[in-house]
Amino acid sequence: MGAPQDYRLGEYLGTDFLDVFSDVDADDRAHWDRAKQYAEEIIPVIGQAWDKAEYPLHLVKRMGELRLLTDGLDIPGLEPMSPLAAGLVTMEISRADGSMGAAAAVQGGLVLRSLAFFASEQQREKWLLPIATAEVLGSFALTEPDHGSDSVSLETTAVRDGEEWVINGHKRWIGNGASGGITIVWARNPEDNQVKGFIVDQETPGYTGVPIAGKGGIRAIHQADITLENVRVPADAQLPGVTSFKDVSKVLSETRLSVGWSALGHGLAMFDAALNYSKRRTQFGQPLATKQMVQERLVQMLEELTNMQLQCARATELQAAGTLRPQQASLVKFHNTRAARRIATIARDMLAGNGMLLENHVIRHLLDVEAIHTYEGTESVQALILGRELTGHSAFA
Amino acid sequence: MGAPQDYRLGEYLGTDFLDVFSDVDADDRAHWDRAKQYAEEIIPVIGQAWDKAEYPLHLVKRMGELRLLTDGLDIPGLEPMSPLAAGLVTMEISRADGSMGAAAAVQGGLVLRSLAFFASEQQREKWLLPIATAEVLGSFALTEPDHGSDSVSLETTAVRDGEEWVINGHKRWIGNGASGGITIVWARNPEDNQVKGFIVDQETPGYTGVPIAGKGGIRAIHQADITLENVRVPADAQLPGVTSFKDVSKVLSETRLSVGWSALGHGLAMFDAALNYSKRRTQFGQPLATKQMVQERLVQMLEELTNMQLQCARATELQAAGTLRPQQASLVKFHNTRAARRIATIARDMLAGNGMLLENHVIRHLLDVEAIHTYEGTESVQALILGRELTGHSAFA
Amino acid sequence: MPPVMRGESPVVERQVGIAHPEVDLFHVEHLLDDDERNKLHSIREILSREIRPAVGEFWDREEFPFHLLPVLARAGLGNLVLSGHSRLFIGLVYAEVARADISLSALVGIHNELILGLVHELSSDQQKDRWLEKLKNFEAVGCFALTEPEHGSDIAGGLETTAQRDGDEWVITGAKRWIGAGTFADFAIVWARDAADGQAKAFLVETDRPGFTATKIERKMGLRIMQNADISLNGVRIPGENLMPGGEGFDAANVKLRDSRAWVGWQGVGAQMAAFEIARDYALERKQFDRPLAKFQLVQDALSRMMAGLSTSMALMVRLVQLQEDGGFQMVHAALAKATTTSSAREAVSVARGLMGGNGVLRDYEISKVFNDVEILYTYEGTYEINSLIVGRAITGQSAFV
Amino acid sequence: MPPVMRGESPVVERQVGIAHPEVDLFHVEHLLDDDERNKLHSIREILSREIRPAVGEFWDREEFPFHLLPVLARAGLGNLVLSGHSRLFIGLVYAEVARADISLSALVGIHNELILGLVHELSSDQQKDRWLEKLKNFEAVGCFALTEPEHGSDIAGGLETTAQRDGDEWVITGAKRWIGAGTFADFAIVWARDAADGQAKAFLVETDRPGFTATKIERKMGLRIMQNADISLNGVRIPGENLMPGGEGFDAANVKLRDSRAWVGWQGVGAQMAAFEIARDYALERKQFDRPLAKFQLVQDALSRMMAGLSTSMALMVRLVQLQEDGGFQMVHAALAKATTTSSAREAVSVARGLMGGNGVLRDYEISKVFNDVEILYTYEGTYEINSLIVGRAITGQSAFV
Repeated sequence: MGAPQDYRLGEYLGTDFLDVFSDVDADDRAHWDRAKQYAEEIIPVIGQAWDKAEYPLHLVKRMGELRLLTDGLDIPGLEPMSPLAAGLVTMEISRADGSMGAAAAVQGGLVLRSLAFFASEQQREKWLLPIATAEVLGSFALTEPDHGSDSVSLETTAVRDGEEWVINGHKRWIGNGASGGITIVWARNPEDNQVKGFIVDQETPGYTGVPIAGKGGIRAIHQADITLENVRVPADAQLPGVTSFKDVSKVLSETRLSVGWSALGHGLAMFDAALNYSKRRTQFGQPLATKQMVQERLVQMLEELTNMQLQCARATELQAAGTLRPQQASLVKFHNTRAARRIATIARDMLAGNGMLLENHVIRHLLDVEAIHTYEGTESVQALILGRELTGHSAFA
Repeated sequence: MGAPQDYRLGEYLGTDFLDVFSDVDADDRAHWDRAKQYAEEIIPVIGQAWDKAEYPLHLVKRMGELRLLTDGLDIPGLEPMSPLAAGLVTMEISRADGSMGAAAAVQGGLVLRSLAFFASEQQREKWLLPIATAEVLGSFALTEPDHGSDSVSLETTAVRDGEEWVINGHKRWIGNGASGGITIVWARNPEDNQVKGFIVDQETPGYTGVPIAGKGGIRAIHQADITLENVRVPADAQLPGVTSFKDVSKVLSETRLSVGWSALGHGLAMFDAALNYSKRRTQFGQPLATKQMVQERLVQMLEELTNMQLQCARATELQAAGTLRPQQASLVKFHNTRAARRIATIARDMLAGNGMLLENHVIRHLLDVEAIHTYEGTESVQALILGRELTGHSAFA
Repeated sequence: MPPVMRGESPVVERQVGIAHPEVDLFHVEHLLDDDERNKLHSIREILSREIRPAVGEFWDREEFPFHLLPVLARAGLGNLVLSGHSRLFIGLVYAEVARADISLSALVGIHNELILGLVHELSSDQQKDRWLEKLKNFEAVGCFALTEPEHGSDIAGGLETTAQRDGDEWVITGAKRWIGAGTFADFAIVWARDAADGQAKAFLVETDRPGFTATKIERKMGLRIMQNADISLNGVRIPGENLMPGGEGFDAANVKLRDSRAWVGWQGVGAQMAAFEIARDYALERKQFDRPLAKFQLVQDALSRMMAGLSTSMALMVRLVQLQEDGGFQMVHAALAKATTTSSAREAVSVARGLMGGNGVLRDYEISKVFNDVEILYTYEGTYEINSLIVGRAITGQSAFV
Repeated sequence: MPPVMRGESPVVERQVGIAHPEVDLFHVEHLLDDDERNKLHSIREILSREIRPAVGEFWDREEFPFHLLPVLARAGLGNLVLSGHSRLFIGLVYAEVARADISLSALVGIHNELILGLVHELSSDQQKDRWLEKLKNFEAVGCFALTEPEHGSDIAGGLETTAQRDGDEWVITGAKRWIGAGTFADFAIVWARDAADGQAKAFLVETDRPGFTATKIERKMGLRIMQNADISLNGVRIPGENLMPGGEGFDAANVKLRDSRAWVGWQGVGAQMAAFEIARDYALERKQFDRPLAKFQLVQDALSRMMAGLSTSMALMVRLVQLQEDGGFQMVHAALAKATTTSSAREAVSVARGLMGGNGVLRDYEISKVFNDVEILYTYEGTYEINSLIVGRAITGQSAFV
């Protein structure tokens, strides 16, 4: 009799059955190791924040301290990071937690990248380092309430008024959108009908961000509903490098692959948890791992996990070679979130009732995967994007 | 009104969405191209042989002529072939036809390899080239009627009698076992209880090989039931390099990965066929490819196909580096034949009634995949082999 | 090991300790009255002794076993729908025929659901006199010629075969494809568009009329016993009375297609019965690592999934026949049931075959034949996709076919 | 968009052209007599108006809505099994409760299938007088304390809680885990091993006795309304009459566990009803590329698959209740049905959530709650694996648990 057993399901096994990452070089491994260190730090505490839907800002800042947020971008003053290292870092953060994964994706993937691509020299000097180190939190305000997948039809407007821009509109699902930092706001200028980007201080009058309540996944990051009501920003808040929506697409396209890496991280966490559980939980006097049906399910998960690793590795090679096409990244993203979902259903079930408790991690990852599974559109829409590429026919409408 | 439409489903598209084989070097590509040429030659004719369960020996010899049978082995007098090239060759042959794939696997994969590993100098000189070029057909007689997956318990015996060996027993499922060439017979010597290998001329008295009738897959290769009744072979017919069953295992283990490549070839054939069909078949006045459900199914197949390509590519890299573990090859084999099965069910269905006709290729590949799916044991047994590796627990019995 | 070509499970019967040796785990046949249940048993007996062991070689050679038609007739299978039996009885009989052989069950199903019904309901008295009794005894066989080469499921919109009135006669020209029993049928019910009013109409066309040619579709890997034909109608002349008067437009065809889709649902059940018993027999007979396969958890899991698919399919069909008798039966029910039981059958044969290893591809083990036949079940009378969109339309009010 | 927190489909009702707005596509409720069908409708009405809209916030906070117990009682849910109703009626009511809220349906199911039945059948007259009427009105609640921390499905072999006879009393010591309603129940039916004869026996233990401690299991991501407890029994003394006399050995428990497994089968049906209607409403309301999602082929395919799972699950449960009433009902039927309907429910919620995109993870859209709750359905009363092996044993005669 006593307290329920602690199965230590967060223990790192680092499963890599096909040695996909066995020959990672020393530079990349250094980044990877820092990310693993971060994972070890937060795994014991993040479930609590997730449970209460609290956003642990200190854990975001900690990613900045550990230089985990540059996502492969060359930021003056910081050590360079290859696409592979960036992927491995993303994988490890999500292996620890999807909310922190989302925070890194916003801070490094979207905001830092927007600045690196489109900011003026002055803007770069002012913002690159603070964003890369998470001294300032950044957010990326593109999605609108009525536009999920077809985000090209932005309704938020930016109108020039003398030396200022006046911005009006609504944004939804914006990570870090109510965290006291800056927001990159994407808005359409009615005069030339083109999309432009603006660096908006969240303290600016007219800017209101309210965290969305009642989320069933990635609960440990606040995503905001944002209202922009006559928000006035100076002319030099505009990102000079942006000329149309194509520039936004470029940012999204560059970060798409990292969703695949995140899914891989979740898959790895759940697989390792299930394998740990199968060895430590006994039934009928023997470890679960001695049961045929349990072994078969572990192998099914292993197949999925291995495929995810291979997809990430190959796409990242192409990325490093500069030949990755956006549709290839889409395939990896589509495949990996689906595969993670399949791993999740098996792993959760293998833990039976214990699988429903946050202390055992798997259910948190399962629910976080649900959140990233429909990034950039429902599964159907994503399938049709790939289907168009394959067949040459558009079947959306 | 007129003849039913020819949808030209054998047309080569060479789908490789993630550019897995885009950087194959020139040497490897030369082998690959010869294999593609072979595929183009046999695709129009092989269905007929399959239908009638006839074994077209000239098409096997043609593989020899085109130097497609060396399976990556270094054969004196023939150009070398890397593991990657060997894999691509295997893929292309199976893309054309699974029976010829099986013939190549027996001739090159098993027989040539057994000779290359275990034969005496004299035996090598006599047999290597004729086997590699298919001037002589070879077969590999291991499996017995009552021993599928647990082939370690061989019942066939070889007893020494003066300067001869006397062999007795039954073998089953032996490709090329009744084709007039030689058979590598594996038998147990009751004296030392060890397994030994013998080169047996199929004309030897007491050797009877009867093709198994009524096969539902790989019908265009004869697989024989073999009876060995006091078959006498000279002492120098014994393979001197074989000391125990472990040596047989080594051959099997080295060829396991090529089953994964074969499955990939089948998957590629069926995917390309389905994609061709979707573009050429109209329904409600539009190509099938314009339909959402069709696109979604194509994308599902694409995912599977891409995973198969990645698994083969990575495992072959490890093989080339000399670090491939047998269990890793098992995973690739397990995954790829399962994935090919999933592609098969989707592709066959997409062709509706036309999918049931041999002229449209897909049903032949589907049935051939059924045959290779349970090479080396049923799916359950294969899962338990991997499960043992993962968990450290044996759950077979 | 002997071939497993039969309709019973002697292996199972020999075993002790199997609480449920029969395939009807939820005892559906107990819903029949005693008379029908006994009749079902005797039909099962005939099928398992006289049909199932005899069909394999014909399947292999793509030939039709004409000598078995009298056996089917003796079992009463030539006249199920006009016999006054309950829909549940008829359905369970369809399942039993499919369990014995899917090709013959296609013949029996088309014969009863399409041919017999249409001749009874729509043809002239003269035609009825000529054909009806012969049909009931399988002395005559008809075929149903609707599908055309370039039109599968979109046939309603795409009928290219034409019928031209010429005095007292009709002249029919066109092509039909995949017509079951088309090579040996005595007549065909041909659907053609009346050149005058553009309406689709049904015609009874005797197959010995000049201009009628049927060519067997060869190298078909499933339902190899069923002879499917390419039919060419080259200005075939038939008397005016051969127009089936009630058969104008597609309404009549749609009612029949709804019923025949339900029959395919029963075939899906029968295929699962066959797959399950073949796999279980094998699992009990075959030893690996010195114990029967049936003792493997993974094999039990596989058998258990097959049994779940079979049981749910049967339960659904039971509810469907109740609706057929209560009048609440609609196309949506048939479409859902057909898609469901046949996709369940597809999973079952795939699992069964995998479980049987290399033997699973040998025709001697029968699963190979069932496996191939099920592919066609899954496809004909509307592919999974088409049936899914029929259900989708009924439950959303939106049409998404095009 | 307003939260979708209700038991009806006003969206669907507003649409024209939907041939089947109801979720019961195969009209199962027509198998009830008029009286029971009317009663079912009025229970559905209460659940959809008073329960379903009220539970979300409690689920969110992991709290139990005690004020809803009188509503459940008013709907007659405190006394289903002793009321003389048909098994089909009771089953459809279970489904309706699950459609409204799966936690409360767990309470209702355990209450009826385990507690009420056991007290009625096994306890002393004195205990019956004390509890039975209160239970029927939910003025009292019991809990069923069988599972132990280190023993899930293998509990029969692993009962570690002991009962020691001491004069006129029993002294019970041990630990129980996952006990539903354990935090607020008035008594627990505790299973313990008699130290004298080693037999498992059932004891009615009032929860206010010294040594009885129940601790709520926190941070549970499904069935968050249902309060599961870790229970510690530290030398709890109860009078001798609290031994439930018929409850010796596991036979009594097994009968109840069989019945309660069937009830979970109905929960699987109810969960699918909820998932289907939530997804369909969303597909009709939500526009993408300027047309309703419901017009997408892929969305119709998803809805159609959900409907197929729901319809087959219901049909199977209909057959199961018939067996319950005919006396042919066995554990294998319950195991197969439970595993089947809950795995079908699991697929349904996964599809529904995927279809709803980002909104699918918001509690406001309800599918998030159903999704999480279904995970527990799939697991409790035997995981899929355990039920699969129960079926496997019945159809092969081989046990493969160990």
